[in-house]
Amino acid sequence: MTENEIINPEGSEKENSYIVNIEKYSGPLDVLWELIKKSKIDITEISISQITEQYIAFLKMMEDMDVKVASDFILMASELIYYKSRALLPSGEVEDEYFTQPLPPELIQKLLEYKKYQKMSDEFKEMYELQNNVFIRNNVSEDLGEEELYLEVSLYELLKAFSNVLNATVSVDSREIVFDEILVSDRIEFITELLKENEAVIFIDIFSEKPTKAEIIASFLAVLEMSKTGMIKVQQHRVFGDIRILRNFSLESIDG
Amino acid sequence: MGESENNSQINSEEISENDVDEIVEDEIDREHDLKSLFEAVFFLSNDPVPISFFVKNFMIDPTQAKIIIDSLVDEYEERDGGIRLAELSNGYQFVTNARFAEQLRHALGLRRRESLSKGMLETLAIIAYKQPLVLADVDELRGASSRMMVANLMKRNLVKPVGRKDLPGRPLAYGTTDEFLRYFGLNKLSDLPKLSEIKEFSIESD
Amino acid sequence: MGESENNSQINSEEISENDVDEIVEDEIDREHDLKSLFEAVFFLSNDPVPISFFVKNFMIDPTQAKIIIDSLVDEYEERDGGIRLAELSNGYQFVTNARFAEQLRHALGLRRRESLSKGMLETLAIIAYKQPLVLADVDELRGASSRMMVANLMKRNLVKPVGRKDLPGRPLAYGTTDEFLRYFGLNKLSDLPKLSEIKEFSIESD
Repeated sequence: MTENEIINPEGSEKENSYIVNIEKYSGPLDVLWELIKKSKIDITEISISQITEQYIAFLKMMEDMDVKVASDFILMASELIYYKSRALLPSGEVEDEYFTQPLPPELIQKLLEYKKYQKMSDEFKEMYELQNNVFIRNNVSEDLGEEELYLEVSLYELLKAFSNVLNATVSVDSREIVFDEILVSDRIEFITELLKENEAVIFIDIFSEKPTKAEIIASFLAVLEMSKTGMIKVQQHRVFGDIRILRNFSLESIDG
Repeated sequence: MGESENNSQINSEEISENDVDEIVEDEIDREHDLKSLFEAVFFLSNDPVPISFFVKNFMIDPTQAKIIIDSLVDEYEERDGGIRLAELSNGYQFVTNARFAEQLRHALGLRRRESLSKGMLETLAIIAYKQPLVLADVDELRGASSRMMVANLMKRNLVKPVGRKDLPGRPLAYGTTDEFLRYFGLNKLSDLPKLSEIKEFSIESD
Repeated sequence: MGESENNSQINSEEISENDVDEIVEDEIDREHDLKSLFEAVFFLSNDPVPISFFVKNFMIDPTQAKIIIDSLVDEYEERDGGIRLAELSNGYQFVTNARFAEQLRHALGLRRRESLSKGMLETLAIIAYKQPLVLADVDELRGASSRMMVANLMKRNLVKPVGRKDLPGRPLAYGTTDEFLRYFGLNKLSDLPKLSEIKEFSIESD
């Protein structure tokens, strides 16, 4: 039944079930696997041409029915066409007219690997449903006579907590701080020295191997101070994300 | 003799001894099921559950409900374990055995201190990302007084004063400790997830 | 010399059978007490309690703690009542018997957890088995963008960032949460069902 729905676009009397169908699939690999299963042939025997045609027919059908298809599906279509065209290139060997090019090994590997997890997800579903039927006590805090409900904390939760309060952001001006001025000026001097030798330094390089807390904070403050006074420029790499400190003073003026 | 004759007459009227056994067994099963169901209800409830609750929800008459509850009370009483089903003014409720009060307070009190309250977590997050900052800044961001939170966090050695701000009264500024990094498995402060990374996922504060 | 020898003789004679009985009884009492105390702890805790909790708080060695917990588990299992002591998410926790799910849901107005979509389950399975891994790895395995899936799983507190990978851009790596273990009735990650290889050259018609 589902077989016809997918492979035979003309089976148009069941329009609603088509729409249900696309929702049923979690992605292009899922659809591919389903198509292969429908052909009832060994995965190594199905031809790339056949599967590509079926897949494109599937997309076409979705399009005809005004079903919005995610770009991943289109991407897979082009991947299949690529495999197909590669398979059709004359390889120099004697070609049998009736020989059908099998699926490329990399696609088979991908499908088998995917299937492994898909199978597991069925098992997960059962485990989840089973656990959905047991309930745990939810002690209210008064029972224990203490102030608040407590949470186990992960780093992620810490960040979440921060992003929650940040909605009402009032920026705190860190430059107001007068923290151990000697240390900060030390750090400024150190960074200046570094920048005399290099036009730019990576942010983490301004710390020693095992920086003390005081050093970390002082270094931060030094960088802030230096960028305020225009001695340096601070940049963040768009891709790699690391922060660079660029020299923004002329060497002569410092030396003189 | 007459009696046994009577019996056989009844038997012949289709109620076999086997049937009787089965009926009795069914009845016992049903009672066991109800008792278990009641137990689960008491377990999940944070308040005393009145008999009327069972009458209303499980189509049972009050006398029968009372019998079942009594048998549960007795069972836990005889076991003399960690929990008892206590009769309180407005119903029945599972409570812990009073003789463990001291040990429980001690043990669970310790356990709670191991993790952080929501308020402490918020405060800690603000300090971690905005450090160094003064108490007033934390208060402003949280919209609540944070003195106690900061004091607790200091007791836990997660934050500490790192200097003073050049503001009236030269208030202390706070930052995170090495212990903080350890607690969250960070090598350095810059390893903290960036806000932009989380924003990508548009986390709702639910 | 002679006197002290006498003394020791007298001493050994003085350990009567009664005394031995008493010592054994004391031991039994102590075990019963610990079992009861553990039970009370499980009852009061909202989360699975690990063995280490008992070791730390009640000065007991892990093996003994495990024996006591096992006997509690067995006792509730045999009773087959309304509650069971389940091995969950790195510890043990009282849960209600699954067979009363419908009745409890109805009577107490408990809501069913929203079910997970096919894509979410797939994504979760991949993360569970391959953690820690970055978003791109999930995409690769699924052959589809998984950003939304991961975002939804994070909202449900089933996965979370667990660190960064040493790759360009230091992308976040994801793993499963304790909540995941609990929602799937697992004690630890190694309890996950074994990832079975799909037979290379055939397709089961499932």
